[in-house]
Amino acid sequence: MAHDSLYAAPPTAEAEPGAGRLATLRGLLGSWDTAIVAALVVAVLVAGLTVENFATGRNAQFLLLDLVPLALIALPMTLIVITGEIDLSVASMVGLCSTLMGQLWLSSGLSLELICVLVVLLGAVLGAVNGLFVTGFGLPSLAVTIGTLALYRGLSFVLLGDQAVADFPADWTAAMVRNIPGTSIPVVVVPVLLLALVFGVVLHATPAGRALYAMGNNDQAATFTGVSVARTKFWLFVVSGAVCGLVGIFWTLRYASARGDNATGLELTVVTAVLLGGVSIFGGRGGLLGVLAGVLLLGVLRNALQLADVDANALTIVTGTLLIASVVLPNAVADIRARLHRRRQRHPVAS
Amino acid sequence: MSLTDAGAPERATANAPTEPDRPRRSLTERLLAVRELSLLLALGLLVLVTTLRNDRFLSGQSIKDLLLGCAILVILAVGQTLVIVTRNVDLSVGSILGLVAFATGTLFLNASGTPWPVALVVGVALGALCGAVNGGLIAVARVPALVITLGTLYAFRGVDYYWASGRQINAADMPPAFLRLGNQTVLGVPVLFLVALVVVAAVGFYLRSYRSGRELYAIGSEPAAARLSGIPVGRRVFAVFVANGALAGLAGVLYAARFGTLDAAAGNGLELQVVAAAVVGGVAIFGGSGSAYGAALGAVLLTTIGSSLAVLRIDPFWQQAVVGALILAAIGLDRLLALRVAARLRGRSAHGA
Amino acid sequence: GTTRDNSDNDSGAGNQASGAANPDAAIKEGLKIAFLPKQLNNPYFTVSDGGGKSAVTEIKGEFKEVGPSEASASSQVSYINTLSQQGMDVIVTSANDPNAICGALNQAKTAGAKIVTFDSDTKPECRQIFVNQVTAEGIAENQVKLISQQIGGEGEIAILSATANATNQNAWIALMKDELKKPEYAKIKLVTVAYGNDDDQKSFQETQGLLQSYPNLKGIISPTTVGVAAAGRYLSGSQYKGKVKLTGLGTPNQMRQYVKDGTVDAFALWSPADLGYLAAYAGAALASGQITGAEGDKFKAGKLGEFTVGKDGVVVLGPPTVFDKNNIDQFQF
Amino acid sequence: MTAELPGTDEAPLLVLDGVTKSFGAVAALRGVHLALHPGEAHALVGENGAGKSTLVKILAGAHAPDAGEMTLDGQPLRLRGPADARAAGIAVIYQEPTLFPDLSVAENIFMGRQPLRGLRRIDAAAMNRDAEQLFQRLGVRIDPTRPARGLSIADQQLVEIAKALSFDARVLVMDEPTAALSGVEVERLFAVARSLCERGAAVLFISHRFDEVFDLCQRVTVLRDGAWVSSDRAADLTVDEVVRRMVGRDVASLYPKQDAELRDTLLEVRGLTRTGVFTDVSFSVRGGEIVALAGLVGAGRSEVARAVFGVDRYDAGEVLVAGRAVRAGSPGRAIAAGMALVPEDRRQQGLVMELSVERNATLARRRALSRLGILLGGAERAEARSWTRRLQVKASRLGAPVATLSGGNQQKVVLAKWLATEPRILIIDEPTRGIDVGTKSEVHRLLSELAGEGLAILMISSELPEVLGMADRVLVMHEGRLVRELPRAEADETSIMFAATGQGATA
Ligand SMILES: Nc1ncnc2c1ncn2[C@@H]1O[C@H](COP(=O)(O)OP(=O)(O)OP(=O)(O)O)[C@@H](O)[C@H]1O
Ligand SMILES: Nc1ncnc2c1ncn2[C@@H]1O[C@H](COP(=O)(O)OP(=O)(O)OP(=O)(O)O)[C@@H](O)[C@H]1O
Ligand SMILES: [Mg+2]
Ligand SMILES: [Mg+2]
Repeated sequence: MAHDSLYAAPPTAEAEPGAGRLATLRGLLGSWDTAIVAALVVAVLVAGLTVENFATGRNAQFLLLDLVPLALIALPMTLIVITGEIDLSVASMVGLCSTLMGQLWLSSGLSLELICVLVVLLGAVLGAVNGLFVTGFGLPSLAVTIGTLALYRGLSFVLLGDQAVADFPADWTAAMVRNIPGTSIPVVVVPVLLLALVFGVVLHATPAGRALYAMGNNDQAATFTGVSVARTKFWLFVVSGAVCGLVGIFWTLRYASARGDNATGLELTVVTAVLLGGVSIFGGRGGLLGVLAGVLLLGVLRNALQLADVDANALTIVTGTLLIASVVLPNAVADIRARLHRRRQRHPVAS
Repeated sequence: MSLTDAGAPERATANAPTEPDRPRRSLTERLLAVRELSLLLALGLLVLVTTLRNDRFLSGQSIKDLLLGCAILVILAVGQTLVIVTRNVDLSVGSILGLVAFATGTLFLNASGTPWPVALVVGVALGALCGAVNGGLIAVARVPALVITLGTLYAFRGVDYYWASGRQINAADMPPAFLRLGNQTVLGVPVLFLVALVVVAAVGFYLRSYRSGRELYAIGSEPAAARLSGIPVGRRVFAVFVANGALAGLAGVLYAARFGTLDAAAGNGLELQVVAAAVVGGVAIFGGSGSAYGAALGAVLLTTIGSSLAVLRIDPFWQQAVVGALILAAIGLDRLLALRVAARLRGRSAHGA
Repeated sequence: GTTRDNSDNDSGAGNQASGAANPDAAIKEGLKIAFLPKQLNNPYFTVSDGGGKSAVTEIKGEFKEVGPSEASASSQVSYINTLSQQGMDVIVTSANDPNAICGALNQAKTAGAKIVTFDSDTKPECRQIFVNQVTAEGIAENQVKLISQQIGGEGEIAILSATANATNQNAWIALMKDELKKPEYAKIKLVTVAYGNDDDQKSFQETQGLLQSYPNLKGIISPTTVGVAAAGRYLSGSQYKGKVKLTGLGTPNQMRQYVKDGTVDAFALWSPADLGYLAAYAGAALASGQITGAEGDKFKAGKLGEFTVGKDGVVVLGPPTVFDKNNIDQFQF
Repeated sequence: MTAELPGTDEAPLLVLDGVTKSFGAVAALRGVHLALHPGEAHALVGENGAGKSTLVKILAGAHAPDAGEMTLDGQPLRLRGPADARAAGIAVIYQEPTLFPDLSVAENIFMGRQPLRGLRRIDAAAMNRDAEQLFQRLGVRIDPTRPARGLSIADQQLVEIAKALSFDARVLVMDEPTAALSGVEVERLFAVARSLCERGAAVLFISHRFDEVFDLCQRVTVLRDGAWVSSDRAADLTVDEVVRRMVGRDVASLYPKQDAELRDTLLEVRGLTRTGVFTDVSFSVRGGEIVALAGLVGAGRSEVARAVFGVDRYDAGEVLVAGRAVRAGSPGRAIAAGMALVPEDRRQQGLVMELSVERNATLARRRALSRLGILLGGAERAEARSWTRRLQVKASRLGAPVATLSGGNQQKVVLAKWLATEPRILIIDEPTRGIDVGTKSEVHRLLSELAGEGLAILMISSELPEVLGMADRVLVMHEGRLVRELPRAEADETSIMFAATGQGATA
C-alpha cells in the first residue's frame, strides 16, 4: 500500500478552506447525478425540437447502437475510478479480444459459441494481468495501463497482422443490430441494461460497494476495516477485462470485422463519460446513474450535432469543453454559494 | 543513552562527523542517481545488442538520426516532468504541439518574409498561452489536471482542425533557413538535439538547485502540507503549466522545422508517448519524485527502441507490444528499488532489530 | 454450434445492378450528394472532395462533406447512418474498412441512397460503383518501372508501405511482386516491406532502419503519400541522398523540394481532384438512372469525358501522372 | 473590546479580538479573544471541537476569519496565507504532521528557506548541517538526508518541531505537539520552548494533558463551544477549575475501572515474531479484563496490535481467539472472529475522511447490516445514530463528511465504528490521544463497562496514569520484546518506567 498517500484526495478537507464546498454543492443541485440527468433531458428535448430527423425511431436505434460499447465499458470503469484507480487499456483489450475472435474463427474451426466464451475469458485474463501489476506489485494503475494499452494493441496486431476477418455468419451479425420487435430499440440494449442494474446494485446497495468508496478515499483505513483492498481491486480489473471481451464480441459482430485497430482511442471517450457522470478522478466519489446519464448525454450531443451538420472538428471542441465544464462548473457554483453565504453571515455579525 | 531512541546504533550514522565542505548527497538523490544509471545501462545494452546484429547502427549517420529523432520527445518529456512532479499531468501536449506547428507554418505562409527567430518566439508564446489556459483552469477552479487537460486535448486539437480545415503546409512554403534548423548539425550533432540538451540541463538544474524548484516537489509530495507551509501552490502549478506549454510550443516549432510537411494531425497521440517517456525515466506518476535527466533518458530510450527494432527488422507488428512491455518493466524496476529503499529505512528505525 | 464450415455467410445484398439503365436520362438537378472521406483533416481528401464539390456545382446539386476527425470505420458508420437519416441521394465514401461499413451502407441503400466508393473500396455488394484511381495493375506496373529506370534495372529494393492492413496497399504490393517476376526485372531483388503506418515519424524511422539493415539497398518504393514524403526528407538530409533512389506515390507539393534538390528523380500520382470529380458524376448518373452500376454502362463525367463501368461496378480514372523536375511546377496540389 | 487580562504587566505581542469563524452551519469560533505576551507560554484548552485548531489555523493564515481583528505589536495584522504568517514571525506546529514524504528531512524543515550559495542555488550541505544542529538542540537523532516517508509518528512530530524552531519565530504555536511524544521528548520540547520564551518569544500551547499545561504555561485561556470563557494566570487556577470551565460542570473521577469478573481466555498470542520489528511476543487476555501494553514510543506495541489484527503479516507464532487459531494477514477474518482494532492514527487508519459520519460509523458492520447481500440506508442510519448518540459525537448531521469534525470527535467516530461490530476482543491503541477530559472519562467509563460485559480489552497507551488507572494487568515492551508483566497491584510509575527503559529486564 505504499502508494496510498499518492492517491489521497487533492486538498484534504481540514487544510482546504473550501472543504465544505462539496456538501454545499450537494445541497444546491441535489447531486451531480440529478444535474447530469437534467442536462440530458434538456439536451434530448432541445435536440428533438430543433434538429431535423433527431426524434425518429431509426435515429434512436443508431444512437443506442453506437453507445453500447461505451456504456458497457463505463460500468466497470466507474467502479475502478471510484476505488482511485484507472484502466486505460480498455480499448486495447477490446481490440485484442476482437482479433482473437477473428483468429479463432479463421483458423480454429471451433464453434462461434465456444469462441465467444473463450474471448470473454481472454478479456478476463488480460484484466487479471493489469490487476496483478497494480495490486500484486503495487504499481500505479495509470502507468500500468498505459503500458498495457500499448502492449495489448501491439499484440492484437501480432495476432491478426494485416488481415481483417469478416466472414462471420450473417445471422449473428444481424442479431447485433436487430430491434426488439415493434420498437426501434436494439435488442442488445437489454443485456446492457441488465448489466448496468447489476453494477448499480453492487455499487450502491451492497457491503462491497461501500468498501469501494472507502478504499477510494483511504485504502489504509479500508484495510483496517477488514476490506481486502488488493483483492477487490484485482477482481475489478478482471471484470473490466471480461466486459471488454463482451464489447470485443459485440464490436466484431456489429461491424462484421475483426481487425487489429478496432476500438482505437475508445479509452479516452470512456474516461470522458465517466468523469462527465460525476465520478471523481481521485476516487471515492460518484455514482452509476450519473455515469449512464453522462454516456447518453455524450451520445445525444454528438448525434444531434452530426445531424445538424456541425463539423466533426467542432464536435471535438464540444467534447473537450463539455468535459472541462463538468468539473469547473460545480466548483464555480459552490464558490459563488460560499461567497454569498459568507457575506450573509458577516452582516449580522457586523450589525 | 537516549530514552526515546531505541534505534541509536543505526541512527548514529547521522551523527558521524561530516566533512563540512563536501556536500553529502542525500539518500533521495542517491536513489535518483541509481535510477538514471539503470536507464543508461539499459540504453547501452540496447545499442550493444543492436550493433552486434548490425554494425551500421553505430555509424555516424545513424547516431545523428537517433539524436535527431529523440530531440522533440526529450523536450516534451522534460516539460511533462515539471508537471508530473507537482502531482499533475498534461495530456494536451500533443495538441499544443500540433497547434503551434500549424501556426508556425501558417505564419510563414502568410508573412513569407518572417525571420525564423520571430516564428520561434511566436510559437513558444502560443504554447505558453495554451499552457496558461490549462494552468488557469486548474489553479483557479481547483480541478484535477487529468480531467482539464483531457478536455483541452480535444479542444486544442479541435481548434487546430478547424483552423487547418484539411489544408496542408509544405516545405516549399517555409524559408530554407528555418528548414535547415531541423537538419543542420554542429560538429556532427544536430542543432535540434543541442536545443533539447540545453532544455534538459536548464530544467534539471532548476529542479535540483532552486527553492522554487524544490517547492514543486513539495507540492507533488503533499499538496495540503505545501499549502500550509506557505508555498504559493496555485501560482506554482500555474507557472508549471505555462512552462510546459512553452516547451510544447518550442517542440511544435522544431517539429515544423524538422518535418516540413504540416497538417492538423501533427503530434496526434503523442501525449501517451510523452507520459511513457517520463514514467520510464523514473518520474513518479503521482508526483514528488523524479528528475528531468531521467525523463530525458526515458525519451531517448523509447526513441532508440523504435529505431533499433526497425534496424533489427523485427516484425513491425511487435513494435508496439515491445514498447508496452518496456513501460511495465520500467515501473516494475522502480517499484523494486523503492521497496528495497523502504526496507532499508525500516531497518534504520526498526527497534530492537 | 455455429462453425465456419456450416455458417451461411451470404449477406444477401448483391443487387447493385437491379433495374434497367436508361442511358438517355438527364442528370437530375438538386441532387443531394454527400462526401464521406476516411477522415477530415487529411489534405488528400480535402483535395479530392474539392473536386467532388466542383462537379456537384456543375450539375446544380447540393454538396456536403462530413466525416470523422480520426480515420476509423466505426465513426464512419455513425456518419453513414446520419446521412441516410438525412435522406441523401448519393453517398460518396472512401472506406476505412472494406467490411465494417457494409451494414450501414446497405441500410442507406435501402433508404434510397446511391452508394459510390472512391479511393478505397468496400466489398462490391455494398456499393453500386467503385471509382478506382487507377487499376492496381497500373500502379504496380508504374512503380516498378519507375524504380527500375532509376536504379538502372539492377539491385536491391525495398517497399515502405502505410499500415500493415491497408487493403489497397497490400493489393499493390502483391502485384508489384508479380511484376518483379518478369524477365526484364530479373536483376532486381525486393528485400523487404516496411510499414510506416502513414505516420510521418514512423515512416522516417523505418526508412532509416531500411538503410541500416540493407547496406546494398539501391531503391525504395513508397506507394503512400505520407511515406514517400518522410522517406524523401530522410534521404535528403542523409549521406544516401541521390545514391539511394526513391519513388512512390506522392503529391507534387510535398515532393517538390526533394525533386528539386535531387533526392527524387520521379514519382507518380493520379489527380485526387479528378478522382472526387469523377466519383460525384458517377453518383449523379446513378441517382438519375443513367446507369445502374452494371458492367458496360456508360456515362459522361463533365470535363473528364466518357467512362464505362467495368466488371464489379468499377470505374477507373486512368493511368497515374508521373512527376519529375520538368513538369512538377505545373501542378499545385 | 479587549480581553480582560488580570495583571497584565507588559504590552501583549499578539492580540486576537472578536475572532469569528464558521464552516457552513458550524460556528467553530464565536468572538474569541486572546492576547499572547512576549516571554510567556500561554495555554489554550477546551473540549474536542471547542475551536482550538481552528484558532491555530487562523493564526497560521490557513483560514481567514469571518470577523474580528488581529494585531501584532499593536499593528493590525492581515494574513492572506501561511506565507504571510511566516513573514510575520509566526511559526506553527499543526495537530496533524504536515510533511512531504518524498523529500528529505532537512528539506522538509527548510522548505522555502533553504540556505543559498552562489547564483541563488541551494546549499545542500549547509542545510543538512543546520538540520543536524536543530536535532541536537532537541536531543534527538534523525538522519537529515533520509526521506520523511516511513518516519514514525513521533519522529514526524519531532521534525515538525525542528521546523518550527528553525524559524526563530516571535510567536510559536503548538497544537497538541506532545500527543505522540514520550515523557523525555516532552521534557526536551519544553526546555526548548522555555529558552524561546527567555528570548522574548510568545508561545501558544494546546494540550489535553493538564500536567503539561501547568508545567509549561503562565497563562491559560479556556474555550467552550467556540466561545471564549476565560483567560487567567496559571498560578490562579487549579486543574479542577479549568476542567469545570471547559466542560461547564464537574467531571467525575478520571479512571474508573470497575472490577469485573474474569472469564475465559479470549485472546491468546503465542510467540509472535515479525523480523526486525518485534520478537517472541506471548500473552493472553481474558474476558472482562483490561490488559495494558505499555512502553516507550517506538517499542513496537502498535506493530504487535496490527499483526494480531491481521493488518501486518508475521513471520512466526500464532494468534488464537477463544482457543481457535485466526488466519494471519486478514483483518476480515479477525473481525469475523470478534476482534476489533481502534488504530492509533485515526486520520490514516481509522477514518475515511471524505465519507459521512454515518458511513464511517457503519463501515465495519456493513456485512452484518445487509439483508441478502443488499444494504439498505435505513439500517445504516439507525445504527449510526444509536452509536453516535451513545458516544455523544458532536456533528452537524450524520451525513456530514467526517473530515469536518474536530479531532476528538473524529476519534469518537472511530470508537463508534468498532463498538458497533459488538466485538469480543477490543484492541485499542492510544484510546484517548487527543481527547478532552470530559470525553476521556467517558471513554474510560465505556471501556470499563465493556469489560464488565465480558469483553477482553488490550489497551496500548503512552499515558502512565491511564495505564495505572485502567489496567488489570500491565505488559511492558522494550525494543520489540515483552520484558515485564505486572499485575495491577505491583504496577506503579517506577516499575513500569524501569522495565520500559530496558533496565533490569527480566520478563
Ligand atoms: N474544515 C472544516 N469544515 C467544517 N467544519 C470544521 C472544519 N474544521 C473544523 N470544523 C468544525 O469546527 C469546530 C472546531 O474544530 P477544531 O478542530 O478547531 O476543534 P479543536 O478544539 O481543535 O478540537 P480537538 O481538541 O478535538 O482537536 C468543530 O465543530 C469542527 O467540526
Ligand atoms: N520506519 C518506518 N517505516 C514505516 N512505518 C513506520 C516506521 N516506523 C514506524 N512506523 C509506523 O509508524 C507508527 C508508529 O510508529 P512507532 O514506532 O511509534 O510505533 P510503536 O512502536 O507501536 O509505538 P507505540 O509503542 O507508541 O505505539 C506505526 O504504525 C508504525 O507502523
Ligand atoms: Mg484540534
Ligand atoms: Mg504506536
